[in-house]
Amino acid sequence: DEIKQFNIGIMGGENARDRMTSNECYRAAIEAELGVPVKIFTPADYDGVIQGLLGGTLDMAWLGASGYAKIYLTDPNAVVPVLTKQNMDGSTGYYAFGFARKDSGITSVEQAKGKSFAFADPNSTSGYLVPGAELTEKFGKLEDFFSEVRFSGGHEQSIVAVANGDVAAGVTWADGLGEWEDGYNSGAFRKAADAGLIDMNDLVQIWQSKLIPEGPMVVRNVLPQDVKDKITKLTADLHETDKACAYGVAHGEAKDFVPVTHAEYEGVVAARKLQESNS
Amino acid sequence: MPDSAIPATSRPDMAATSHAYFELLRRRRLYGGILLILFVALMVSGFRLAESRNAGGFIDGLPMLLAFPAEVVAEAWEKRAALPGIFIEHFPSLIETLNIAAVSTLLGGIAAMILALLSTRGLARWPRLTGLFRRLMDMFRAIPEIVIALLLIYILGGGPVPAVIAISLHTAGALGKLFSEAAENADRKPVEGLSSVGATWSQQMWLGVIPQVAPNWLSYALLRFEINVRASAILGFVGEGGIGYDLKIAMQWGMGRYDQVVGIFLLLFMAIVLIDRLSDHLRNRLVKG
Amino acid sequence: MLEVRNVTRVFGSRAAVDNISFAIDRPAFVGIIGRSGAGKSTFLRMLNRLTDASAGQMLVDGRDVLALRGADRRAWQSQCAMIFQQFNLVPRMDVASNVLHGLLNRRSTLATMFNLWPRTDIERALQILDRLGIAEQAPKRAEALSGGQQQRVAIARALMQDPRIILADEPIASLDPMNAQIVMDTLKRINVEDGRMVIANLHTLDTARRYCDRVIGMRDGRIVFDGTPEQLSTGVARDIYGADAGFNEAATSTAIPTDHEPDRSYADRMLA
Amino acid sequence: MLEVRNVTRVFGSRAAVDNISFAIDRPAFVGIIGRSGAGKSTFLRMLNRLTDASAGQMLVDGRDVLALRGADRRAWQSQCAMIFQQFNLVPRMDVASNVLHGLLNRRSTLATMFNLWPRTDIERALQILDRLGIAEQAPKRAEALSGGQQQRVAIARALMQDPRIILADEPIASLDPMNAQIVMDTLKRINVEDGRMVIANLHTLDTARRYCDRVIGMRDGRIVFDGTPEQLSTGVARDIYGADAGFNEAATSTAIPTDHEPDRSYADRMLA
Amino acid sequence: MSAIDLSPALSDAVATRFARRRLLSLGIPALVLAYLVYAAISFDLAGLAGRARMDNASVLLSDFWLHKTHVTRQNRTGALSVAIDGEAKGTYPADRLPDWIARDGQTTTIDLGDGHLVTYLPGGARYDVPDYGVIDIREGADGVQLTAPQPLPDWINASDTRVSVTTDAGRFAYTRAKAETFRYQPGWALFFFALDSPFHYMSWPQIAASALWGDRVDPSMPNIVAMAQDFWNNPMWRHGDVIWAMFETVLMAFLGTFGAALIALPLGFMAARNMMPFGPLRFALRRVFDFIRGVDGLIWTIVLARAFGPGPMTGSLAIMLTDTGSFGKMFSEAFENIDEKQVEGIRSTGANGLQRARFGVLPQVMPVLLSQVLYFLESNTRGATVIGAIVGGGIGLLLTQAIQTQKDWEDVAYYMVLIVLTVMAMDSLSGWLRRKLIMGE
Ligand SMILES: Nc1ncnc2c1ncn2[C@@H]1O[C@H](COP(=O)(O)OP(=O)(O)OP(=O)(O)O)[C@@H](O)[C@H]1O
Ligand SMILES: Nc1ncnc2c1ncn2[C@@H]1O[C@H](COP(=O)(O)OP(=O)(O)OP(=O)(O)O)[C@@H](O)[C@H]1O
Ligand SMILES: [Mg+2]
Ligand SMILES: [Mg+2]
Repeated sequence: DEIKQFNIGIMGGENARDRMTSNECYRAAIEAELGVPVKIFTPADYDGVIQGLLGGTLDMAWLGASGYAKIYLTDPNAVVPVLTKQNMDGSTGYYAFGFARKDSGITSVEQAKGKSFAFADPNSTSGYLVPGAELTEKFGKLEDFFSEVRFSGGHEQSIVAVANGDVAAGVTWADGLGEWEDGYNSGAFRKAADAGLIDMNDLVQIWQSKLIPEGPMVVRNVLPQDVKDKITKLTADLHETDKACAYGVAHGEAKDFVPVTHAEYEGVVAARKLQESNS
Repeated sequence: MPDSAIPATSRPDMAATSHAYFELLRRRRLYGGILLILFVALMVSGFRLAESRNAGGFIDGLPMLLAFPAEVVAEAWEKRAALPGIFIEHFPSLIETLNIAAVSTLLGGIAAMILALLSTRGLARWPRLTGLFRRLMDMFRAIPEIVIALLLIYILGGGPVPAVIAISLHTAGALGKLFSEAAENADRKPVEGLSSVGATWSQQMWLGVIPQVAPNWLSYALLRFEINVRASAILGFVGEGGIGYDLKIAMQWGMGRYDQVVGIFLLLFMAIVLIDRLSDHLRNRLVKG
Repeated sequence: MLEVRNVTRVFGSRAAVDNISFAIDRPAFVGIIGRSGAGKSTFLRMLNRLTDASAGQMLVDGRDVLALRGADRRAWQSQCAMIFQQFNLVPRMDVASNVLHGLLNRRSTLATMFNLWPRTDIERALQILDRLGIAEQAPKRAEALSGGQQQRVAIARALMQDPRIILADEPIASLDPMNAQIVMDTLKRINVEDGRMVIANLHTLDTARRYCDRVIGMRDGRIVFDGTPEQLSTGVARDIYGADAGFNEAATSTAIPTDHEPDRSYADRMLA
Repeated sequence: MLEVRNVTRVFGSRAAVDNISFAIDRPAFVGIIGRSGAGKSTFLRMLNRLTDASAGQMLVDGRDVLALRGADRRAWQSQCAMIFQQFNLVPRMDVASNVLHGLLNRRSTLATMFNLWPRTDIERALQILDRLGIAEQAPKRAEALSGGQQQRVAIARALMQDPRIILADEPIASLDPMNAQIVMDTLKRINVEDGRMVIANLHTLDTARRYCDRVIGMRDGRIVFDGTPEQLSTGVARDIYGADAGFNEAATSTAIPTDHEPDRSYADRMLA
Repeated sequence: MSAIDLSPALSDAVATRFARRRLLSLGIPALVLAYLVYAAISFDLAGLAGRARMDNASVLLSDFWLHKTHVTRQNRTGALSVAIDGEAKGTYPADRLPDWIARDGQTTTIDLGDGHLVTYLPGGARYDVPDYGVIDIREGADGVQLTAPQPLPDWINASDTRVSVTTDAGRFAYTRAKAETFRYQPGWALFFFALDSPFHYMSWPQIAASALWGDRVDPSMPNIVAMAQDFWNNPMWRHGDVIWAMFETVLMAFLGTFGAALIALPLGFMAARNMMPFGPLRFALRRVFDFIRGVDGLIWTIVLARAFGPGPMTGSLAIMLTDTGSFGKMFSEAFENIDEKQVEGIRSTGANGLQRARFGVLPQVMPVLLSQVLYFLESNTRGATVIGAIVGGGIGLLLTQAIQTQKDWEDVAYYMVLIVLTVMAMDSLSGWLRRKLIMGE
């Protein structure tokens, strides 16, 4: 059957206006390919995109691994993962980094004991799920280990909160490639440093997680197969056809978009199931 | 009995009267019709525009309306045994939310009293500045609480204080306008009487105006408190403390913590309904005497 | 024409109207007098079906109007116009619209909801207003009129109903003597000229004596007098009002005391 | 004591009080008469500093009270009590509190706002109320009192101020003749017994004749008469009121027409 | 004053009353004060004073009306870019740099004003700070080397990978990758025309002249149209999007409020004691009103988002739902307070239920209902801002996100001004409508 329009959901991380701008070329390309109106929606938090996908009002979105796990756990048949981002070094994953202000004297998570700690967003993989699970495993219940565990609302907010001294330490994501002073090659540090929000000199790294799989691009399961194929192909070829556009879609430099299946995310789904019980 | 039983004893100016009335009627129908068509057109085209800019359509969405609540309630029902525990766990947050509302209603109410008296024609301390105070109240009212709160979080860090300041400012503006309208209708004679004995402005207001308007003002303030409880919960939702924050965290996690969502929601809802009832009752008593 | 048979209305445990019966066989001007709480209003309201009766029948041309339900009841109400002490107009609507409300039962609901009246109806409303001497007030809001004028609008609404019976519940109690006289004269003229039956609750004896063909006296829900105005002696009045020997009839009077001429001539001018 | 020099007050382009001058050298009972709009109220309000003058001086013991500002002005107001036609009490507060308001200028603002009155003040207020015959009303709300009682509360408030001058702006215009007499008698007594100057606007000639030592007649903002009550002939009155030859003095009278005795004895009893 | 003997009972009674009142008038403020003190403690007001960051406040205040220009050199390639707020769309074309930047071969001189001079040299940079001296940076083999008058003041932050300098005139940072200078200047940069518009390079009189009689810049359209287009599509400020978003917000409020009023009118009738004889339905309706009113619009937004997805319709439906609860309650109360006489007058003519409602009830409650609806319209415009932030639409989304990223403060100021103006406009509009529709029928 035919589709009458195609809606893309874009997750938070930058301000809405910038999200619209950096994805405009992508939107236009899809519109040309599918021949139906394509719209971009930029809800204020992860949950808006997830609800849209679950309810069937959004047809496609780039998700974090945790967001995908949440959808999968709610309704395994709602969406399929099709593509993920391949980094410059060929890896398809990234890391969560714990960090603190340099002048706070904190250099490891142990030293942050009894101080306040910021996660990004409860639905964020690198901003909460994975670091939350790993740290809990190592230090026990985090609410007891730290004086206060708080959700800043997003990666950008976590970085700013730590840089401002509102919280003693926090986590955010980066690819772990390149130099700390530049905020690594890509990730939340790089964005914040490029934007002049922070000076990387002021921050130190205190912890690094295991490799976290990049979030998938998902499409809604009930879409006609040819639509799914067209979108997948267009996106997979984006780095070859329009480099600048791919930069915007990938939130920075990346090598390519490569196919992915549900199997890659079983670990994250399991982590999420685990977190659920010890809430 | 036929109509013709009424004798046609029209006076000569009857034709003119009748003509004038029909003319009036025509004009009134024309304006009424235009207004009606305009309103319907605005509503219909507005709705279609909103629908076209929405991700999902209205008709397509209707069958899904209950999907989310059903999901939530089903899970909460399964874990219903945990509810009392959830109530107890989140009760301190509820108290914080209520405290934010109460403090901002108090502070905003006091500011509103002063602003209202300063901007009421005939009572103002500095009659030339009434316009200024009015615009000030308009500004306070126009800025959404959430904006002030988010700005203040940046300066003051999280916590209840930004919420208190934000809600207080808004309350000062909103109540100030209502207070000043009530004061405008107050009887001026007592004020003049007090003025004639050499009373200061504050004495004139405190003894001459406030006793007159107190029941009305109190009733408005109670209504505002009710509104502020909601506002304070909502501010929690966008990043302050209180029960709204707890609700957001649980809600964002989604499946697996829906029991928390329902528990927190019920707690908040019961508090709101209780306050609503109480303030309704008190207000009725205040205004009726 | 109208036959009332053993009609009773009980409120709680008290009977406001207590088993009354009487018959009226021609379009007379009937006055009902009695002190406050005697049941006068309740009786009129039952006849107009604003209040339900507890028992009894009221036959109009042989049909029991108390038994009517739904649309039949409303059809009866439209034939039996009611005039209230407080006028009961819609104050925010104009006078002509208020008069047109008399037709609500006869026109389609949809058209009336949008205030769409046929031109002939409007013309008739204006004619009736003209007959009552207030045609120039037609475009004004009802609330902008004086009490006497408002009561005449209420009468116009009643006439618009083209009713068989006009019921008037203390129509002049809220009016000053001048206006009271105009209103009573109007009712009398309608009674005489159109031949419509008028039943009016009155709270003063002299008005009853002056305008009525027949007077019914009520006390505590019962009929204690039924006769011509001439039969209404002070003794009977004492009986009706339950007053002691100190009863002074003048105390209930609202008539303009002395010289009636200027008022009457004014009223005639107004009604010409 | 009081000397008024070329005082003028202009509203818009009209002079409500137009260059008036006079002097009063002893605590007399002065009446100001004149028709509505003559400028009587405006004059009193200027003296009490409720309204600002456009030009001129009012000297009290040599000091120009029109030039006072801020706290000085309020201090002067506290020495110059004002009684209003509509009493201007705080209706929702009790009588005793209203009387205590006379002290507002002498006690600290904060203390008065928290209702902290010394017991001696309260007792003095009660004594004054007692002197005016309404001590039992002390705990009642002012609005619960009759007009005459309220005016006496207003006088009590004035006495509480322990003023040098009492101004009364048509103090009896809203009262019935009975109460009017009591109030005027009270003012007269205060004038005679306490030796306080009283200046009263009056709208009836007979009251002025009966109570005043000196009468000032105003017309269109100017003083057109200044003399003793005895000099106040009907001709002069016509002049003041700008009336034509058909002027009937009785039309302005509010006195109780015939037998004054019972009222007077009642008033005496009340004031005993 | 003659001392007349008062009845002691009376004087005591009055004194007691005063004592009681005194207790009350001191007690209530004392209670309020005590509560505020408790709140201050429980809100940790003392701790807040320590946490408050007044430097953030000054950043915020100045960023409301300042803009900064980034002058960046990629040290490896030597490429220079001058961009307002560091954004690609604010980048000056290489041949039209602002006049305070001078290029001479490999050397770039940046005049920050007040004698502050930054110079990018091959393999390093220099910053002349008046009253301090010259800060000199050289790239060495093992990082960046700093030469500057000792001791180093705290406004210079140096490590061997990075040097940054912050002065009143601007900010300067040097790493191996790039040299960057920020110059702060007052005003909202590029507010009317962005750098890609020819009108940016004109002064106001020139713009006026070109609009009226100048040669066409774009031959296909008059200059005034081109100006409007350039303004509307300004890539920095995106006025078009912002105005649309504002409009979307007002639209949500309008649809929500009036939609709710239309639904609540019949429901209100059914919930009024004197209109609805069937008690259980009335009771049920009232509880439904209580429920949807008690659940805030925000929660409804989230519930509805599943069914309708993000967008303005979802927002307006959420407002509609909440307000149906409020209006249902308020309308039914208004119906219960009507003057029954009018209804009875209409009833006595044989009118049916609809007609009684239309003529007996509506004319008298209309002014009350209308003024309530208009009051809500104004406050919903504000509420729609918040709902839009959640549901992904309207000015609220732009605003909250601009605040949360904590750098686009000039945008925040812009949105706030727009919102305040719009709400005030709605306020006067509803006041005007109220006067117009209620005073004169
Ligand atoms: N709706 C009602 N509910 C209860 N009692 C009622 C009601 N209507 C009337 N009554 C009572 O019925 C009795 C008769 O009332 P009704 O109004 O018929 O008297 P009335 O003769 O018209 O008196 P009035 O001159 O005061 O209008 C009174 O005792 C009244 O209190
Ligand atoms: N506040 C004001 N603004 C404008 N005009 C005023 C004001 N107060 C008084 N006037 C005018 O000044 C004139 C004198 O008024 P004033 O009240 O002094 O008269 P009066 O002799 O007290 O009359 P009355 O017997 O009616 O009280 C009147 O024409 C009045 O309209
Ligand atoms: Mg009656
Ligand atoms: Mg006067």
